[in-house]
Amino acid sequence: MSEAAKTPYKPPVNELGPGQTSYTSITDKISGVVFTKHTPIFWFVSFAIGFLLLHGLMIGAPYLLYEGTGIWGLNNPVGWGWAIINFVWWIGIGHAGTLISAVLLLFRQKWRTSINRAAEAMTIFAVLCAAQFPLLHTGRPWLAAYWLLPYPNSMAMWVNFRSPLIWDVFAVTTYLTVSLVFWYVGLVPDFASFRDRAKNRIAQVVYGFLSLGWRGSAFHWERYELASLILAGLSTPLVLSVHSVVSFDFATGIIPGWHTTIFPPYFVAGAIFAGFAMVLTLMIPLRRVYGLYDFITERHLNNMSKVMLASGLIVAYGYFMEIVIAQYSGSIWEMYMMRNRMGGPYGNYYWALILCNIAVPQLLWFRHFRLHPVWLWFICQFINVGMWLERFIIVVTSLHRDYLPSSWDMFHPTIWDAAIYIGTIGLFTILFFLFIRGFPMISIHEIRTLLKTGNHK
Amino acid sequence: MHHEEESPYHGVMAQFDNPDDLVAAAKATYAAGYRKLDAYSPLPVHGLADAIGYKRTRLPWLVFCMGLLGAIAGYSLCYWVSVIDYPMNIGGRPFHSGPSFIPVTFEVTILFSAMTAAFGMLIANGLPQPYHPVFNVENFARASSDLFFLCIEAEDEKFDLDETTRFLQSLNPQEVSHVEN
Amino acid sequence: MMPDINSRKQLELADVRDRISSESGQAYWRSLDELAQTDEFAQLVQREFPEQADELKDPVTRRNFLKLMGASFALGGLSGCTIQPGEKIVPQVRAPEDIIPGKPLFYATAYPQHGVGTGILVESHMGRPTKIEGNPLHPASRGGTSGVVQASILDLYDPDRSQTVKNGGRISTWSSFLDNFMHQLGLQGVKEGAGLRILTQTVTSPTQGALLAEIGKKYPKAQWHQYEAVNRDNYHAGSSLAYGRHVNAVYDFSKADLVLSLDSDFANSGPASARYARDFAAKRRVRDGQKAMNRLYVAESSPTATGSLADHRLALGGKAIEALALHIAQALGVSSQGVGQVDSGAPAKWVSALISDLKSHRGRSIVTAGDAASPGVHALVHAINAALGNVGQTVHLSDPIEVQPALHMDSLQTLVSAMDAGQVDLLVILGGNPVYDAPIDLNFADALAKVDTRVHLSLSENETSDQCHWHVPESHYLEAWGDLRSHDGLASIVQPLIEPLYKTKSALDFLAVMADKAGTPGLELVRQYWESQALDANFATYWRRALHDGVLPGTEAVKRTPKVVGAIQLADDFGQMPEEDVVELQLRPDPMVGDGRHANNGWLQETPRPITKLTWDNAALVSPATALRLRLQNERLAELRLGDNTLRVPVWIVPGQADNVVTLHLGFGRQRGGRVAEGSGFNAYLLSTAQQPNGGLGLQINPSFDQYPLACTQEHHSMEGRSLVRESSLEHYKSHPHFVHEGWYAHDPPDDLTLYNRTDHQYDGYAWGMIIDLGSCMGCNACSIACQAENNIPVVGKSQVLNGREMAWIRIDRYYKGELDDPGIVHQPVPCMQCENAPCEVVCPVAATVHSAEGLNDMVYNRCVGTRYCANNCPYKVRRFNFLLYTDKESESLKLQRNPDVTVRSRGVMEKCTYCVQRINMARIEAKTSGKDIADGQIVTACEQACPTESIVFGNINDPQSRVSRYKASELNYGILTDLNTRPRTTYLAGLKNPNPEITES
Amino acid sequence: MAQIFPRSANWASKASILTLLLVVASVLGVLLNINRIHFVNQVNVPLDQPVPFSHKHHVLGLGIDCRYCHVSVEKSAFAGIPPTETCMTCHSQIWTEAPILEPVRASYRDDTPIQWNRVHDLPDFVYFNHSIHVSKGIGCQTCHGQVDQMPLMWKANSLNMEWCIECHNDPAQFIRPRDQVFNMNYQPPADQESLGKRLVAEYEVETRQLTNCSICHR
Repeated sequence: MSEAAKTPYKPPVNELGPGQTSYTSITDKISGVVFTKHTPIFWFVSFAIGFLLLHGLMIGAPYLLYEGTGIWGLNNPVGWGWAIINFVWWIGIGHAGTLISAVLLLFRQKWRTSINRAAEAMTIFAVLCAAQFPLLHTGRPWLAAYWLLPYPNSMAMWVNFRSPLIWDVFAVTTYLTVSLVFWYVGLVPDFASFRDRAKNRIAQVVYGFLSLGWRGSAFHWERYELASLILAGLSTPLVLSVHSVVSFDFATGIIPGWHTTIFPPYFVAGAIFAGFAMVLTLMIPLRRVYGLYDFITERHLNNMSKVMLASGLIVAYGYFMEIVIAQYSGSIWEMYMMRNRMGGPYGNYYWALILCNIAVPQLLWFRHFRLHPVWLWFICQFINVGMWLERFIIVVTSLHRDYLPSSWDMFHPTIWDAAIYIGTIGLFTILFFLFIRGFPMISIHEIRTLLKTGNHK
Repeated sequence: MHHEEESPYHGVMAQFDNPDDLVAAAKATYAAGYRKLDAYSPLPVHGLADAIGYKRTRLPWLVFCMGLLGAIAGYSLCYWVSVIDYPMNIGGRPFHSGPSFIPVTFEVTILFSAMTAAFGMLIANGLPQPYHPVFNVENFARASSDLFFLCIEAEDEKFDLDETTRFLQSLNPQEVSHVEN
Repeated sequence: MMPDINSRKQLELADVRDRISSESGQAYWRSLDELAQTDEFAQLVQREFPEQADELKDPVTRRNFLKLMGASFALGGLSGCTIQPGEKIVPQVRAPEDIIPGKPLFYATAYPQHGVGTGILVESHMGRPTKIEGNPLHPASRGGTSGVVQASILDLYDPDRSQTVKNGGRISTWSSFLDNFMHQLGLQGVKEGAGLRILTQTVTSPTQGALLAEIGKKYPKAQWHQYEAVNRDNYHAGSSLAYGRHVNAVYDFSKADLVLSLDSDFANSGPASARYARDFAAKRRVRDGQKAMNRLYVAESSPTATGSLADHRLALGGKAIEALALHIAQALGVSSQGVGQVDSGAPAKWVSALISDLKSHRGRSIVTAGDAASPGVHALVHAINAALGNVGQTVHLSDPIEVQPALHMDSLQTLVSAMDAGQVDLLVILGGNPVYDAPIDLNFADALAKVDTRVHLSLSENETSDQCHWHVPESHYLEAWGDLRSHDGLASIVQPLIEPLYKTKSALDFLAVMADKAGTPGLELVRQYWESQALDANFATYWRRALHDGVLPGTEAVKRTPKVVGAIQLADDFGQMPEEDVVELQLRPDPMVGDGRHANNGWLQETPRPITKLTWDNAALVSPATALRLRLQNERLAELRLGDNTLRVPVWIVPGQADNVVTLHLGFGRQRGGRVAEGSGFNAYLLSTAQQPNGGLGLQINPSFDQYPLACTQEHHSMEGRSLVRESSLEHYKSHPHFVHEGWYAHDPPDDLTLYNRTDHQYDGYAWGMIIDLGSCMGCNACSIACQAENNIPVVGKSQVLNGREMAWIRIDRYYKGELDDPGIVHQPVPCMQCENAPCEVVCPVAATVHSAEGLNDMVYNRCVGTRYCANNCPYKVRRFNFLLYTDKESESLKLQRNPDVTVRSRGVMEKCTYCVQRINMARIEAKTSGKDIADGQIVTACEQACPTESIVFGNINDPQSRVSRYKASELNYGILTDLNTRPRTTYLAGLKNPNPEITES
Repeated sequence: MAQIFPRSANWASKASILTLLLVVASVLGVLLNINRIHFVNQVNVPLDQPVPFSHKHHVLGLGIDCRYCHVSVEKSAFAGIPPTETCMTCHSQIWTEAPILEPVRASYRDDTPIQWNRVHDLPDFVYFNHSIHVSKGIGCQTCHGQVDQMPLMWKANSLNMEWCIECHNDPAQFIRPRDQVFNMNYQPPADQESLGKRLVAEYEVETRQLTNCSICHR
């Protein structure tokens, strides 16, 4: 080793906190999270909780397959319940990841680099959780599993391409695949870093295997950046399309409260809203536990809060337009639906939704709340709950009283509705904590680029 | 790496501790007439590849074509199934319900092009390639964290072990080492 | 298991077809709580806003026996795959004549309803009876059937039927029973049967009568008692009062322009209800050019199906009805003794208008009273009909149709006192269940215990069998030979459709044993009897004809025209209105399970009652006002005390119920009698006494806060101002023939409204459609049960109904309109609308529901993966989902009932009405193989076939001559939710009422 | 630094990726066609029967018409399996002692049916009707194959839905004159296409309806 190597080169920097001054320190800090002898208690506790919750799914799903969807609270008017609510909820959460990594990349928002990796991971795990519900909620999953795919079969039967559920199948699978690939491509150079820092053989082999032998050649980097840019360009319309398609499940139906053209935009806005809330829900504690203050600075909290505030206002606009259009349409169905949402048996749910998704987020107008991690975290919890309620309102209150009053009925969820939902939260948690334990939770090579800036000769 | 037999060396490698020095060195080396070069860095360095003779890839075109193919494939699947193979009266809608076929078409388009972009890049980079001579260099482990390398490969016509080594030393790197095969 | 064919004559399918075909807004108020804006009232009806408290309950654990834990997963999977385990194929050894494998046959027989026959045709698949239809040639049916008759097929295959002779609860054999029984009879023979008693239900069977007579000769001192809890004692007493003798009254509604019903549900109860409903409805149907309607006045305590058809309906207590009857009688010059002037409390204008209406319809009117009305009322009704000159015109009197008319309560009491006195050594109980349904104060069980040998014959082991030494399983009427008289005395042969499933005996076999004719087959007994009657020179052909047609010509009861006795003697308290706040209890048979004999029939238990829409339970029905006054709440238990008997039952508030009258239905709370019967509802017999078998005045009610959930299939009773049921008065219709599409209703879009060209789908072949006449639908639910039988629809159980998961393919929506205390009641049957722009089809991802070239909304069960998206997207909510494995795949006997032409759905599959596509296909194939076209009326859907009022008509809407096309051409035709542009194939004829202007104009 | 992987890892890694793709592809291929495999469908697999009844002998050898035993084929959905007495009409006269016919005689004697193994077994949710096919000119042979060449009965076709649909889509390919329905050796003429079209029109076969779900599923 030469002398020079011992005193690392220090360029000026503005995206990072004062602590991060050199390539070395960045790499040490982030890989340190994985290559450490003592994993923080926090990790074990969270993982344990996640594993505990997971049992909801591990017990609930087999029982569901054995007994049938009747173990849920579904009934004749209300054919869709928590399963679909959770599906939409998870998909929505997933969107933030793609959004941060793709859209912000296109907009050259450099601050994204310190959160995009974790956000993308969140996307994938959220979509994995979401993907379970469309299958589990069918009456005969063992058939739905393959009958929903168009393939030449001995029945000469095909799927019905007019059904939004088929669009879902295509949208969700495409989304999952593309996100996975995008995520992995981003990981390759960092796996290389891990490979080269790993001490024990197994780690070396595993990370070496995952890094595909990446060696940071200039030619590789050139093509790599190009590909990342293209992927970002493709993911952006994709992410918008996915939640639009999900919203079609309702918008193409004729049920009052479903049959509305405003759904695609406000579902997407809602997804961003929910997604950022979930990113903060995860990053704020991690930031504290792993001392990532230099990577996730107040600037990040500030920016994300602003995004939430903005998307939250779009959502609020959506709610408002629903009311306006219902009255403006003069359709007795729509008008009753709106009356019933606000004053019907589920009225309290509706107002809780307004509180969580519209009232509370207004605090984000104040810099204090935007920058204060604890406050911010609790506001995010309101949003997480609120977004779930939004889907509950859309699915249940629209269905339980539609056209013929004779068929009106109430929806009563059961423990199994809850168990399976909680189970997916558990799944999400353990997947995420496994990720931060074994993978670089912040994109190292992208952070390095931050250092370099401002120093071009 | 089919030259192994001929030369015991893959090339000669110079080590730098920052991207700017590397880019400068790379430019100089290219100017000196070396062509079989490669440079290694822990982060994408702008202008580096161009400095050592990078040729534009046709990847974007490939992606576009595959995307187009995806679009055609998606729509024609819908059309063939719903209009030709087993037309059904579904809710009184026409057999050719164009608007309903758009979402599928769109998703397939994205899928095809995205896959092309990702795997095209890997293939173009010749990955996976777990073994490479440069890994033999002692400090190269830090090429993925904080060191920058410039390598003149033995395949270069101008390559001569001592000559080239001397040339690289002239670019005041932190260190110059021989890359065994 | 083929019955012996040679002795029978079956009908050819085509034969049956020909026969069947030849026969052939307003201010709707909001739901209870919204109506009564007072909070206190809102609390009464909390069903619409149930607390979310006890929501986290596991529906599965709450489910009852009806769910079979069996390998539901595997079974569910099977229906999807095409590779299945090897199957055996087993031909007969000797092919029975005139059976074509795979083709159903129809046989004529008769259903015993309280001992009185209703003619039916039974569909038989390879010797398995699967479905019951009305017999167009039979006077009590004319092709229609009641729901109860439809459901009787299920009793045959009831897994809970008793299958062997039992002695003191231990399995025994018929032969060892015979040894013992003959010995006992021998002992009786010595003492001329002094210790022998026979207890039967109502007997109209001539053959049985003959055997009983023989037994009577053999044992002169023996006595024959008859008892049924739901009997016609009051009617018989009444006719004795009026005519001094027993007479049987038969009504001819086809000649009546005015009908007054005093608490009589004539269209939906009693053995002739199907016929009466048919004739009555035909007279008020404004279609086929008919422009006149009959008029129906009803005064009843609790709303009934008949009451909901009324043009003028009064909710009156029992005493008020007596007073009303007396008032009318006096106005018509009927003389009576006992009481003078009384006031019924009915609006004077109403009564005077009614009386003048009656006077102007002499000879063209019918006044009828319900079986539970007091003898005095029946007597007055007789006298009124006589005074109006209806007798001989619309009311036909004849000798009684019973072999031996008897007052059942007296008969039972004498038996009980004899048993108490220890005079009875041998008691033979043929059918019935007195231990359960005898009045509580008779302590029948205790008396019974004093009898040395007690023999009980019954379909299944019930409360009475438990108290008897010997239980002999009884043959179902589809298993045994017999004969019955219908309401007008016309006799029918009861011929078996299948050899007895178990070792069972019919009442006829039993009596034969007692008459020393053991071993003589039922067929012989019946044939010998009728041969002896010498009704026709050539008995052989007469007999074959009788079996084929299902009636024995020339056996009608002889018509009589007796004179009314001078002055009718009425009870002292007759028509004396009770004090204010005195509550009356009325015990009435349940519209479905009757007196309890059908309590183990899952179809009937789960069929919503016509008005209350309750299933699986009975409840104390009270009027909103009374509920308010007594602080009673829906689904809260209240203690009823009448005399010194008490019973705790849940409360159900029924608009249209008379104030201060609590109606409680009998037939529930069975201790013994099958898995379905046991544990559903409350035993109302615990409140009946020998003096007041039908309840009485002075009921004490103590409300409590204990919850008891009631499984009601309709939670919301208001139409929310949506133009679903459209109706008007005859006058208004005449002045505004297009009212159905005017004003509030004027939002139906033009028919050609479309966004895309329809050229892809032309319905130029047959185009099936249906029309339902709301003017004559009374909500009896016969269609619903017929559909259940035809289409293998499973029973789901109370807890699933509570979850809103009932499976009825055709349900009847019931809405209230007008004032809370005196509401109008409208019914709307809702099957699948077979929309041409079906919203359900578009959203199915696997194309499991698509349109056929004939416009059917096909549902492919084996393709369905159960996303339930279609059900969500169906605005009519007619799709039903198998949330769990509802079909009983384990009880072998139930499998025999299933229609082989309809797929049995497994778990996780959506199902719905298909216009009985299996019948359509069969007809199409027959037509195509024979090169003919499908004639109008050749395809009859199950619901249409059963409907007693012919309110449902199905056919080809492309054929301008078909009935359905003609009715759809009427100005009254409209579709519901057409503003969604679903283009439904099922449409409705707006309902019309014919109110008396004197009453309506104020 | 030291190499983590040997040189060979380079080609090994690429090769393994290709292999994986191939494996996945072939597994899918097998799964998709599993129930097109004749053996899986028991096509061309003779089934053992309690009595080794030979259609070949009775149809080809003795020239007995299909309808002699399958009586209801023209009247009913079910073609009909002959009752024992049908066998006995001849076998009470001939082969009265043949041991292989003992089960038949036994069945007739003690009135216990013979339990044949079902050869053509459609799923319970498929409602096939023989009478309509026969009356519209679909030959026995078209579905059941050269029965007169079968010593023991076997399935000549998969009975998969795609196989049914093949004809329901375009019956003209298979339809034959009514009088040829029971002819086992009918050879479709060279101009089957035009003949088929003519017959479809003549027999009023509603081709538009044939692929409706409710035609076979209820």
